Amino acid sequence: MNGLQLDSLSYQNRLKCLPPAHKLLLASALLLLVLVGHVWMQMAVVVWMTVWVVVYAQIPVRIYFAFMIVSLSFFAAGLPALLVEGARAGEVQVQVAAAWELGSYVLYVPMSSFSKVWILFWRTMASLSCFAFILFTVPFAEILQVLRRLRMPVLVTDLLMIMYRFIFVLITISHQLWIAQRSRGGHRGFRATLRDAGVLVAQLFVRAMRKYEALHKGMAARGFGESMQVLSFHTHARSRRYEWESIAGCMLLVLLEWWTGGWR
Amino acid sequence: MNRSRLVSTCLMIAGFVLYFLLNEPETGHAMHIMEGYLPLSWALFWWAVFLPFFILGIRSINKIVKEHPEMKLLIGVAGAFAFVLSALKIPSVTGSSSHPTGTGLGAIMFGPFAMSVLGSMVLLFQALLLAHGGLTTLGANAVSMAVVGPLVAYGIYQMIMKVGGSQRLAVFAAAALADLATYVVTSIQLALAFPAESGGVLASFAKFAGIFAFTQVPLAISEGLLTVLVWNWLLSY
Amino acid sequence: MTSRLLEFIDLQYKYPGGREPVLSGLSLWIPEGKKCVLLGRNGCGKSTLFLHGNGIIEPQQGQVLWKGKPLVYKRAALQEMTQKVGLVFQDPEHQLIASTVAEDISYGLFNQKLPVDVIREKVERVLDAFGLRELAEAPIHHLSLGQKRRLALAGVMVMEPELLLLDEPTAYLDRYQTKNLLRELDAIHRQGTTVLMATHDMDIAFEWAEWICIMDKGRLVFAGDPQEALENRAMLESLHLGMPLLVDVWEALPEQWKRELGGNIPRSVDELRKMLSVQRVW
Amino acid sequence: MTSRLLEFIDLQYKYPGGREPVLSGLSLWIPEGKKCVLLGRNGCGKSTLFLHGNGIIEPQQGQVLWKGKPLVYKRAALQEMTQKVGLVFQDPEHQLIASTVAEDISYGLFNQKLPVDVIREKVERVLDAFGLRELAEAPIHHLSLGQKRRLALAGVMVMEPELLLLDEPTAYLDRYQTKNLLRELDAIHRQGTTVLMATHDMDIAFEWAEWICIMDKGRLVFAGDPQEALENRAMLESLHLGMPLLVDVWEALPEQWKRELGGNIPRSVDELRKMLSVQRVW
Repeated sequence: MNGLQLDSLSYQNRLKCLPPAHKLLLASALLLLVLVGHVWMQMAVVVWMTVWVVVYAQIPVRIYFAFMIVSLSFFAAGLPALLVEGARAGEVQVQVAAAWELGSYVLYVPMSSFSKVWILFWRTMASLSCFAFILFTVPFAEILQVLRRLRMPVLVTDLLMIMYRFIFVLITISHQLWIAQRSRGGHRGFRATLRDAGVLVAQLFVRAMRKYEALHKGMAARGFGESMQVLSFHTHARSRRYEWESIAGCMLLVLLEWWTGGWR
Repeated sequence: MNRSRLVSTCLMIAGFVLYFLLNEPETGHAMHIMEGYLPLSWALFWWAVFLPFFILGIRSINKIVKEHPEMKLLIGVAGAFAFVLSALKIPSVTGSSSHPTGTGLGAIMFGPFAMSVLGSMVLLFQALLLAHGGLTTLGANAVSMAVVGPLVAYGIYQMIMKVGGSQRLAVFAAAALADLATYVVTSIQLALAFPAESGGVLASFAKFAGIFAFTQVPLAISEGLLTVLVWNWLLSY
Repeated sequence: MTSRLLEFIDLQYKYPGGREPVLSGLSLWIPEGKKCVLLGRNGCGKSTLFLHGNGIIEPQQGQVLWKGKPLVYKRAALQEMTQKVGLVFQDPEHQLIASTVAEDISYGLFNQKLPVDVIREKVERVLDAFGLRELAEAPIHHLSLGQKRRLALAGVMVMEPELLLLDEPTAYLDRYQTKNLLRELDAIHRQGTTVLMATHDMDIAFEWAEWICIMDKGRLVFAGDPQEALENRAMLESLHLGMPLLVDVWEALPEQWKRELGGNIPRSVDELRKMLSVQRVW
Repeated sequence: MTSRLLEFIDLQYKYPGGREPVLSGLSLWIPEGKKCVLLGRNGCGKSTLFLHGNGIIEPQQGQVLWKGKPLVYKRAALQEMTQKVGLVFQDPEHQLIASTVAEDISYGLFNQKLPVDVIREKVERVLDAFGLRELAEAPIHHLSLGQKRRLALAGVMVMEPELLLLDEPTAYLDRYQTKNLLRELDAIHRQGTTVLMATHDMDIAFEWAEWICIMDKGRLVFAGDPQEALENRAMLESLHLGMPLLVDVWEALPEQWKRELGGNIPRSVDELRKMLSVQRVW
């Protein structure tokens, strides 16, 4: 409907009842571990996090993999830069997998590039899986609650709160305008699509400004003051089973890291 | 229909041709450095570079908000608008689209430091709601898109206006160059993290900049045109 | 037998990320040339169904037939469908795109790539037909809600659709505006357009409709003659839509009065008045 | 005699850039402890009047009195007024700001600078009172319109205002949702809050109100007892708001029946039923 499917999924995930702070702590600990660790441990993290997301949180596999693949497009785009080296002909002294001569220069792919890319690939994969765990299991409203508890400046949390609320208001409007244009025969051909999109952006801006004016009155009626404090309710329940698994899992990962390469 | 309206219509069409050509899925969001791409040391470094600007930005907004509390609402709605613009053409979970569109415009309107706050928040939402970019790389992305971009936009705009250039030119140049600056900084960040074996950082910069030039240079031009259109429209409203 | 203009067969639809399906096996057809009403509570799937009607949403399961032929989900064919099936949204704010009244009316015509002369002429005609002549150059954000509704309708009718779908067209209008709207719809109907109005207002539904469909939770509950629906009080009550006021009044009347009036539930105050005037024994 | 809770004296207001004044010499008072309805067509100035009621707009001319004392247009005093006079907007989107239901309810309380314990307790109570307990942690953008309305009302009622102003609270709701809302308003009224609802729905107005004010073109046309308003058919008709359906039905009935029923226009079907059961001579 409106593309922000991630948000809807995160409110429906099966791990929603766990305290958000715990989930964020687990994900950040793993992220840190992944960024300093090595390939074997990173592979283990990918598997473990995939289990959390797909099995425990019940996020559809199709969506999880779509997320992974599209995110990896940045990695794919950067590949040529990482693999291909260039130098003056005759200066190349390393083992080469492929080479092309271009005048007095030579473009080549050194064997060492492959291992570099291999290492980078698993680091990004592992980080992505931790990132996915946050995206799919912690709704933004709860992230905001954690940020408040971490004593972020009030201004930051206030702005995030207003933005989060109005992102959905404006997305809905833009979606409806888009459907209306299509219903009236718009988006016919390339040029018309562009013109319609331009009109949509302009209209969206007008609506956004009107929303602001109305919101200003609405907030004034509720006694809008300097800060916008709110109180959140939790029905989170700690789960022995999941806490045990995360702690044991992290310890195992540290052991694995120490055993396969340690911190040299 | 007067002449300037005709001109702006043509501009709008040209702008959107470019914009949509380049914002098809897969290519468009290539400038958000993905989660885990940067090594820990560089990720931390860019966070450290970003934070002072962020704090300055918070201070400058705080000053505005003290006098006009309702500005908080306006800034929030403006941020939501910027996010929605960047999310408009989303086909799937992860979607297409680009950097916080309108950083240039925002910088001219709110000042560069306020933009560093707003821009980084848009980036955070892009990461959390659209899976563009990442959390550890948020610092690096914020430096290129929410700090350098707006600074360049603001500087160029002020400079051209002082020299006495036309306002439209100033807005166009500000937005387009802000985009280019963003792309250059991102390339530098990648080059620093992955220096080439021969030629080091410089060669690596050439490689990354070369790859992303295909999408980013035309994108900068289209963003410039788009910003001019919105600007015209704002003035007439 | 009336022919089936638009037919939905076993439609199923679930929004991505949504928990429950919005449409779950809905089958429904619209008889050509009738004034139809689609009754249902807010959130029962009426709007989603309408978007299936002109091809904006492709069914996830099931089929949509136009005059017996399945819709083709290709750009050119769909473009044609949006012209044949006019859709008026609940909130005119969501439908009005251009900045002035005349511009907005011409929007759909330009999309059809008609020559400018033809467009001009059609717009002129519609401006007069909907009493918008004086507002032709007015910016849209200066219009009142009633005027916006009228404009939204005009912008759709200028395309001369064969079927007009209206999503809650009377929501939020006052009684006077509602009367005017219904009169306009009658005029449209007389000119040969089939009209289907979605509403949750029982009074309007039974006063105006010649054919009634009732939806609940993504399914069809009833389709047929209004009088037939009225007699099935248990079904109407189970929908929590309330009863038409006239029915309530009717039921409250003593049996003897009812018998004297002929026994049929009146569908509008006018009808009641007529029944009473026939019975002028009083 | 009932005391005057809120009183507007000769209000005039013109929006900057607007052609016509929205309020042109409006005087009106709200009796304490009554269920009041403000009737008027769309665009007659109801919303502007409400914004005067809690001090958000300072009158350009005229005065606003709260319990006989003029409002003070200073920040602290106004903050207090917004607490005493709760205002529920027509579009709940404009009033909801936080990310989840419980958070939004607590928002107004923090503006009052209450201790956190008190706030928690009040929020809990309101969550239960408005049946929002299960949604406490739901994000606002997942709510339906009806739920958003309920939340907006809850967010205002948690401040325990003495006067509740509602701007078209039943717009876009279906009959079932409207019934629920009216029941909630009755409960609020029983607990001692004066309620003033702006609407253009005649049926709801006359069924629910104990006191009716009618506005037209920025002026007060009538204020008083509903029965009195109903008897003044000429005035009601000149407003183009239409008549309540029951009145129309009533008028259609033969004189003899009316006389037998007592002669007073019934204000709801229930009342009619009661009148008929008393007259069980049939």
